[in-house]
Amino acid sequence: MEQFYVFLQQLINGVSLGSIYALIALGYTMVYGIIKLINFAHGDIYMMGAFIAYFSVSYFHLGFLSALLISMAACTVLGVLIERIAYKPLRGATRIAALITAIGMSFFLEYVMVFFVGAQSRAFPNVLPALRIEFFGGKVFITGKELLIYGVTLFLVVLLQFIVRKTKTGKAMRAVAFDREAAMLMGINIDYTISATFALGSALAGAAGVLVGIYYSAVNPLMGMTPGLKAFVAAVLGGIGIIPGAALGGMLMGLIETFVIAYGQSTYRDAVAFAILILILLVKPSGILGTNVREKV
Amino acid sequence: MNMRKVLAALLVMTFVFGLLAGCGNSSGAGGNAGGTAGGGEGDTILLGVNFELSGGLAAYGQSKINGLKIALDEINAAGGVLGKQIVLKEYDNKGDNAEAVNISTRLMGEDKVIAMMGPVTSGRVMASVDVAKQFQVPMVTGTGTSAGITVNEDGSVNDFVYRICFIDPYQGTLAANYAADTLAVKTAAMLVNQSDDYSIYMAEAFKKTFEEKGGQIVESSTFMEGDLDFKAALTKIKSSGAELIFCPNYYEPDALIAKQAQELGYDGYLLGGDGWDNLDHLIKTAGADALQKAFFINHYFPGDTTEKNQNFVKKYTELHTDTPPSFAALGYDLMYFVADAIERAGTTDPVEINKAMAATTNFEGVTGSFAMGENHDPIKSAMVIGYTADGQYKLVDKVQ
Amino acid sequence: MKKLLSKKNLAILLGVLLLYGVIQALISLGVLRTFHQVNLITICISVIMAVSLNLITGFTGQLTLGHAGFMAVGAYFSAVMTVKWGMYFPVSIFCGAVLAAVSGALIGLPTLRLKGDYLAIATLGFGEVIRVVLLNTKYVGGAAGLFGIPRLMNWTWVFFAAVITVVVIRNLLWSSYGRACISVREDEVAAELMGIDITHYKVLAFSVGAFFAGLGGGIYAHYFYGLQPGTFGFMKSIDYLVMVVLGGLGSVTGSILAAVVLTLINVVLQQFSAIRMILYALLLILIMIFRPQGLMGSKEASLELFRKLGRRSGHGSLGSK
Amino acid sequence: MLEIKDLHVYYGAIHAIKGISLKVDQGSIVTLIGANGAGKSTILKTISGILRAREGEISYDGRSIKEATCRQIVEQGLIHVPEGRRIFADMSVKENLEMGGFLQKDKAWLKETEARVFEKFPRLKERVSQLAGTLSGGEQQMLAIGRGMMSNPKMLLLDEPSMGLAPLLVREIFTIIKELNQAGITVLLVEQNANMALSIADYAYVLETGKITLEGPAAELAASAEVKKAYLGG
Amino acid sequence: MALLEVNNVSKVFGGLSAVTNVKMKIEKGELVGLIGPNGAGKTTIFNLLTGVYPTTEGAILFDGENLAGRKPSAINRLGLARTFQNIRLFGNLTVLDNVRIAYHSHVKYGLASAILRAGGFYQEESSMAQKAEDLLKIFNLDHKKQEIAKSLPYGEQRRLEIVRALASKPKFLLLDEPAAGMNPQETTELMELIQEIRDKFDLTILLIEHDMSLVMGCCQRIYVLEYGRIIAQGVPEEIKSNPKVIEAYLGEEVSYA
Repeated sequence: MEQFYVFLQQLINGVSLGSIYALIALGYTMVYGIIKLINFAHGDIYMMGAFIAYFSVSYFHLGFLSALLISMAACTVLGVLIERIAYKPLRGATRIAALITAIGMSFFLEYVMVFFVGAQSRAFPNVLPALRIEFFGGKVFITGKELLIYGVTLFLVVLLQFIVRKTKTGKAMRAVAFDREAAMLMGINIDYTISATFALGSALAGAAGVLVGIYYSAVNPLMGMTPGLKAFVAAVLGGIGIIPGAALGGMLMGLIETFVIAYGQSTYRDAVAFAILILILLVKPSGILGTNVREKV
Repeated sequence: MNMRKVLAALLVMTFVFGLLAGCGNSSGAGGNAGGTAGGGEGDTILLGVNFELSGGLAAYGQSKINGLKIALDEINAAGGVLGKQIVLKEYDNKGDNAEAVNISTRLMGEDKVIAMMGPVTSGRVMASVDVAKQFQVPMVTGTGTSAGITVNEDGSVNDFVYRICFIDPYQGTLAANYAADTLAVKTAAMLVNQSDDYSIYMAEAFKKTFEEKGGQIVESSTFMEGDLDFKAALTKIKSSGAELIFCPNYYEPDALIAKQAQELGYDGYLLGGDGWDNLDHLIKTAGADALQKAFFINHYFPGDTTEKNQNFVKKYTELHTDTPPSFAALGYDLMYFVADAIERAGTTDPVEINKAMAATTNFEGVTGSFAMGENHDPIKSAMVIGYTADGQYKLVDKVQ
Repeated sequence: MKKLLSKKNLAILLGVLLLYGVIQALISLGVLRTFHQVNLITICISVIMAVSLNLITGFTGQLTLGHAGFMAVGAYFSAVMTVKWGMYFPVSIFCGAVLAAVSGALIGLPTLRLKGDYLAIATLGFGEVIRVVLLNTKYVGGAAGLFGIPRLMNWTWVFFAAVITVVVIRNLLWSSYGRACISVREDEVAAELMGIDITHYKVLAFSVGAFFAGLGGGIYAHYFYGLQPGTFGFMKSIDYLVMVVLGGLGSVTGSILAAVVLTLINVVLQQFSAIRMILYALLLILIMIFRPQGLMGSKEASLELFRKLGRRSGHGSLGSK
Repeated sequence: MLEIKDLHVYYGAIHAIKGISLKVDQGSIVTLIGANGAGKSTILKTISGILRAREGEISYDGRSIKEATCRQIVEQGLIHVPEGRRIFADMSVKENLEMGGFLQKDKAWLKETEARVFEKFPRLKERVSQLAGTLSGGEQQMLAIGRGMMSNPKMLLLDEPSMGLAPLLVREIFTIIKELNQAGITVLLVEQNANMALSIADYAYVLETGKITLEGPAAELAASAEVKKAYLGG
Repeated sequence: MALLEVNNVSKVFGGLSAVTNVKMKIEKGELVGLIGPNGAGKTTIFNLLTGVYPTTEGAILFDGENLAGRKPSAINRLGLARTFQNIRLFGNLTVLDNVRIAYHSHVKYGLASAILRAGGFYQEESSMAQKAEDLLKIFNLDHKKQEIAKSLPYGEQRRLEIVRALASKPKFLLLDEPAAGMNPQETTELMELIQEIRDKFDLTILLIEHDMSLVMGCCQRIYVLEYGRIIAQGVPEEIKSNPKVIEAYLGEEVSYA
């Protein structure tokens, strides 16, 4: 029985970690879906989001919600700027050139922050009341922060699905992603739609940054590297370009990592995660929810 | 098209501006030294700095150079060494071994520094050892704790290579003694940064000693640099019933571990090494509550009321807003240690300075006083530090 | 009549020997000191890595983010052979490269049905798996790394290793086999239908590329005193990818040029510690915006190109020059 | 309504369209026939703003649209229904129609038009929430035309509407084109199925490797021996 | 025995039948046409023959060998080469390289010889270049051998595709709309060329074409495809007068001279 409680607790841990990966992966997948760019700077926008919230809370003493909104708004602007400055000139170029630009942008954001705030971690102030819900006589429990992360992740996934499925801009995004030329013939403004995608993806990254800041109580300029990479892997795992795929992939990554630590060799955690990724890709080369596109000959 | 040109022009301007700003920054160091043929001649003394200032280890390198620069300013303000002002030639090794070798060679072979400080972390130091021996220029690391830096596997001591910090096994052993003897725990778990040799070596020593003393390691879990989530490992540790978690890591993961352990309701001890030493970060991140049963082995008591320490803490806090972490303190001592050796050597000849370093008998630093042992490791006393309920350090024990 | 000892090949051979001779003379005279030699060797390693990666990514069109993984295999295996088994170091380095080639084929076979970004992610995963395995292997020191490897490499060895790499990869590319690789990049379906077994050529490119990455690793191990798994992470792969793209995908001389330029830029940037990476990042973005095809595009620097510089230059042909 | 003068278009170094002039009168159906690769689609893409002309003039409704963006051209009611239908396969039929009416603000009008489309293509109505990719070829072509109708066209550029369709369906599609024309929409029709195209068109141009080699009233062309030989089968 | 036998082959894509129960038999040396409206499944048949798609049902026998389960490259090496409807040249390479790549399966030196530039490397390379040039000459492209393939005019790209297919030394050549984008003058020339190469290289040819003048003018036999099914076959005269064909493809209201 005791083992079962531990299992439940690990499940909660896994879902929490998975939610965070999912949040970051969503933005990756949106941008990839529309311009087929691995936006390496996405993890760094997430870092910027965390920092903006950190400054809002630490220096302007704002509450959680206002910090979240400010951070999402600022990341939106940042995302659109990056797209306009660094990616748009390369739209006609090879994808690998765009990839290098994205890597450059990632370094740029990281080290501009290092330059201004230093590489040290900063403690993110606690903005949430302590909350702890216990089950089975306290053997299994969930904290308020975890509930917040689940809630926000779920809300944003649903919201994103709504935006993409139901709103005009969202539909335009899907149209542009599917067939850019045909979308142009509908009178859809491609530049605007791509910017909107970056805006949305970056806002999500901002939200993820704030949540991670709150969840782990620490922010630093290089915090985007590792989760950024893993979230990207998660997006690929789920089928890149597919919103539910990103959520699924993120969740899966979180659960795999947690359970490898819990029931396997923690030293091989990353190796196992990547090995599972490679295996899934071998079986389903375009990710779990991806559809294999047949090339027209 | 126009938009693109404007933006591109903006980027170019930023780039050029950055380059100019960079030149401006370093000209203080490079400019003065430019005219001198060697590090020792003229009216300045040229010392090399080979630190991890960008890349994943930048936080530690930056911390260290902050402390080092406070000491530099103090020394130069007091008239320098041998009546000459000290000028630093500083390079960034990005946390890359090849780059560290490259820079060591550059400092010793091209810039002709008379001593080199750094690198910050063991791997980079290990890679530079042979360069120091080749050029016969002393190299001192403030925080390279791997045993193999100063002593080779065959027991021979690396000439020209020094450190002013503990070696990993030493701290691990002390920690195990403290856990078994003073805290009287029988079962312990370990949570180790697998990508960091500092962490691994300390854990090995802890395990060995702890088991020799009849203790049992019931769980051992690892993580990687950059990880933020330790809940899975901590849940597992908690369910193993370990009375103590040995966390031989740097303060960034340690703070997260302390906090997450508290959130999971773990009520045993946390024990670590000098990597824990960053009061502000731990208190702000984890909170004093989470640290009431946390202890770490350190070479000194950061709350030490000596004038020297108070002075350093005050200066550091003024410049960098938080209380100095041990990296900064060791950076500060590193600068003084080198200056002291040059002063005692009475010359700018690296070989003589090397001899003076080896002969250090009573160096007083903010991180405690020590004599340089024959293995080129300092002989320092150690202390166990804990936390008060209002978020300050307290000296718990002195160990040997 | 084209022959091995054609005028052109002789001229190239003379050029290479001249370059070696001049640099060797400068070293003997003390003009180029240890520091310069470190950088010359770093350049040569970068040349080996970038040219071999270009074979995979630039010529065969397979984006890989795990090139440092092959380097790690070569570096560690050769170091173990030299240090622990007491082998003669050229043998060790060669065996390390062979093992890297084998791992290249092993990773190649199953993952080559993946395309584009999916392949990139799988190779990234492969690189990470190698790193984690090394971290966990006590025999090679784990995270602490493998130190105490004697510096057995010198300028002569490394220079000729780089020359051999370039010559082999160039000769491979400028042959029917190389054209088969390039056809895979141009159009997999058409290539397959023209009788080119694309899997075979992908594996070939991966194996040969990995072989030379392993060679680069072996040289690294025998020059920089020690190895740590962290050295061969994802960022290292990115560094070499940047060289390839910057030099021009599908240009051997471009890769050489980029390896030289970026290594030198790196040395210049060492002193701008605070803003080093900002400058580097801006440089990447600027070059990609202004020259998305890289410094050389897919052209090769050759005598003809210089002759053509005045006029509008044409594309290089992949003839058996 | 639409007039093109001395148009030159390049794909990179390839000179695809070599000085073409043509004219479409308001209310007429004009067809452009020619083999695959003759440059028919290129001309349509240039008119609708996807490609840029290097030389020449394109005027629509008396104004130059040579420099106009796709969006501006769509706003003026000049709608291009591309070759191969290019429907958004992973969106539903309804969503595809919505995309067609992307720039229309008037909700009531959109609703009305959608109803008209369904009236014309009852089969689309049956499949309104089905993913467009699962439709048959004929249905997809209907959807493509319906999508074009949603943007309130004054003039339609139709690229190979008969491609891949069974004869019965081809006839159906052409009937619909004729009906649309009678409802006041000007049509420029690009076709390989020269018979059909000539049978409904008022005027026709024959395109060969980027140049117009023949032009005239559709009926005359249909009777011309030259056209018969080359395009209607010898 | 026929060189190519297609026995009741069907292909289903995600529930939709692209090709149903197709039977074809082509003898050595024949020049056969495959016609049908756009989207009737002609290119799908080519894709099945060349192994791009596996068949859902039925078997394809080429020169006595069952093609099932073979990779396209292996099928090509058996002697089946093709061109593409939407031109798939190696666009960034020179005309000469395009041709030499197709010759690769017949190259006589090994990898080691290539790297060491030994073992007859230079002889083989120059003989390969010579052969490529000879082929290019037939199609009047030899003067453009150093040009980049994608910069050629459309018609020349089509001809280059045929040259490239020939370079792989096929017994059987599949041409997918070879005359697309050519004017009548060029089409006539091409028609003559196709017959010429068939004799010269001892080829069997199956071609998809919309240009009736070409099909009727040079094919010995014609298959007519509609909706994935063969609705008629026979010599051109039969096809011209077949009511089903007129109904499906040529259009009923026009009579043909």
